[in-house]
Amino acid sequence: MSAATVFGLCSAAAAGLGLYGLIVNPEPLRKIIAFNLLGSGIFIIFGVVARRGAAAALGADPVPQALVITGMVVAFSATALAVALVLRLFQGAGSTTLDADAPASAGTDPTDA
Amino acid sequence: MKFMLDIVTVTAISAGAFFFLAGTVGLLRFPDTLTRLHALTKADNLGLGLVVLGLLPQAGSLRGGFKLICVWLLVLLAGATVSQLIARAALANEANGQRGRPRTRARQDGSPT
Amino acid sequence: MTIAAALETVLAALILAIAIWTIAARETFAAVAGFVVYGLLLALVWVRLEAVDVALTEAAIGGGLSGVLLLGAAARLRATETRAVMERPDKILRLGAAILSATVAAGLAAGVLLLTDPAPTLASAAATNAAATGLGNPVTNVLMAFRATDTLLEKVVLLLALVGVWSLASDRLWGGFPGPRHQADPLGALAFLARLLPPVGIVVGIYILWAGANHPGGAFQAGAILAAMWLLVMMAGLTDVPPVSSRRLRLVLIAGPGVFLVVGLGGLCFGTAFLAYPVASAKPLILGIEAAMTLTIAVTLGLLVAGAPERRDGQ
Amino acid sequence: MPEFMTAVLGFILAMLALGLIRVLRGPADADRMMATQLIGTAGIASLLLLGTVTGVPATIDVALTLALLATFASIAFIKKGSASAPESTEGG
Repeated sequence: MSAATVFGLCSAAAAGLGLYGLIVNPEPLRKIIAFNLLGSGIFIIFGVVARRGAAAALGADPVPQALVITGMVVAFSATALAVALVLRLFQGAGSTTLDADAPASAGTDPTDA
Repeated sequence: MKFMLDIVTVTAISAGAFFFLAGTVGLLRFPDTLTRLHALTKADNLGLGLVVLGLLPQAGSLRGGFKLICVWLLVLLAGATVSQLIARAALANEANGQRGRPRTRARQDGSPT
Repeated sequence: MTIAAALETVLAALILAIAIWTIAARETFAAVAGFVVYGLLLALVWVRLEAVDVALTEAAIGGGLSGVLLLGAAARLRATETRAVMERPDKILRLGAAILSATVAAGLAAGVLLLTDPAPTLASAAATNAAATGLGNPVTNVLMAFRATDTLLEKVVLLLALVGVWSLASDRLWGGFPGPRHQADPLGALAFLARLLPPVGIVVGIYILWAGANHPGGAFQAGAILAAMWLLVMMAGLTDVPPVSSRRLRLVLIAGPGVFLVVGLGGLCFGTAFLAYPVASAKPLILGIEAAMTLTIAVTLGLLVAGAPERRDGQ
Repeated sequence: MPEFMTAVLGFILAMLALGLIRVLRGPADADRMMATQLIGTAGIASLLLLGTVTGVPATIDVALTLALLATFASIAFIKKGSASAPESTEGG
């Protein structure tokens, strides 16, 4: 079993774990981390494809690599936006709970005052 | 000559590996946070230094060797500074008893492993 | 089983263990710590997969910036953890999620196993056309020339994300300073590091950018390093974040995509197509775009981590 | 020589795995950050070895980047205490 295959299987499992955490974890921040886990698993699978596409004295196919780099940039910006949203929710509602009928504690948003 | 260099490499890298072992054992076995810091600040940085020393003969180019040394210096600088900051944070937390939970609770605090 | 194969198995097992921990950990902070280590190990995997460019990106993002972002958020949200534990979904949902995730993972694994090896590749095409740009790094070629539109739009996405983060500020604070003001301790160890490290970091960042032409590296990796250095100086309290209303700041933010667009339109007017570089001046053009891009990326990433405006004044 | 280096690489990875136990068990956050820091050093060492084994000189640049940025998580961890204090008054 080649190196690419080992890492490919590992990343498939990581992606599955990420999906599970994304669904099950109640805390938004944990969901964000799980989402990153899921994404990184998919990225590694891209890397496996790139590695198997090695040709013309290149260690790996550059096109998937470029796609992964672009993907990482977008994933990071999405993460930053999500984190900012969660923090704002915390400011406004005093909690980060996502279920609608949960009693929200007193808001700490300066704009309310 | 080549042989001598290889001897240097093998000895230095083995010594480096030993210090990594020492650092990890310290991190695991030392009783409390501040003593564990010794493992972080001393053993590991020395281990990395020895590994770098061992890799220098194999570096090939002068630039490669220079970069190797830069890596070590950066880790030394960062490791020393950060460990001191971590020590301060640990002390502060012990003081107002936030996260510095007594050692006896370490196991409940534990992990799926 | 060769020693190298054993090594890869160990690495894969490690990554799986950390992934499980990141999901299963009780405290968010512990999960974030695990995630930082996860990013570090991924860099090793990328090197093993001969994708050093990606490894650089992973080291800069996964190892550095994501950690700062998530740790800061975890620290602020610590108060809400106890409440959230009570909202843990019931058994049925957990079981369903487990089944779904297992199916997805199995599908991906099957994809990995069944994929033709060697896979269909564009490597040879990229290699044969490398002469058109004069750059030796195939990944940079793909990013900046062959699929330049993707890269341009990716930078726009970065900007859009930043606009989204800014727009979360309450009306009263609009145009204010992002994030909390960090108190400076001029004699502290952190201030010492923040004075010593950035010069080195700037040199390394420029080196990574320059090396990106012919060796692994490039604008984004360099920008991420510069952003980290800027954040270090800000976290040490030696300088403050500029207010988001600052015009100079906004000019820097659009500099990279702006240059990119101008070059692209130039290709449309004088060349054959949008973003078609004249072969003679392809390399200087690309390097120019990358230089402008690095600056923009550094500032954008720094501000993305800094977060939404939270203060009206500099205090 | 490559065999030797790969063996040492595996050994250091094993040490890294043991260091993980400290990340998992804590107990204090400071211990976790510390372990992350130590794992960072081990990771840099294994990167350097890996680069020499696989003969990819550019790996040193990855190690250089890591050496620059490995500390940032810890620094954010340290700042959180002091930075979170004024937030409550500023409204976060």
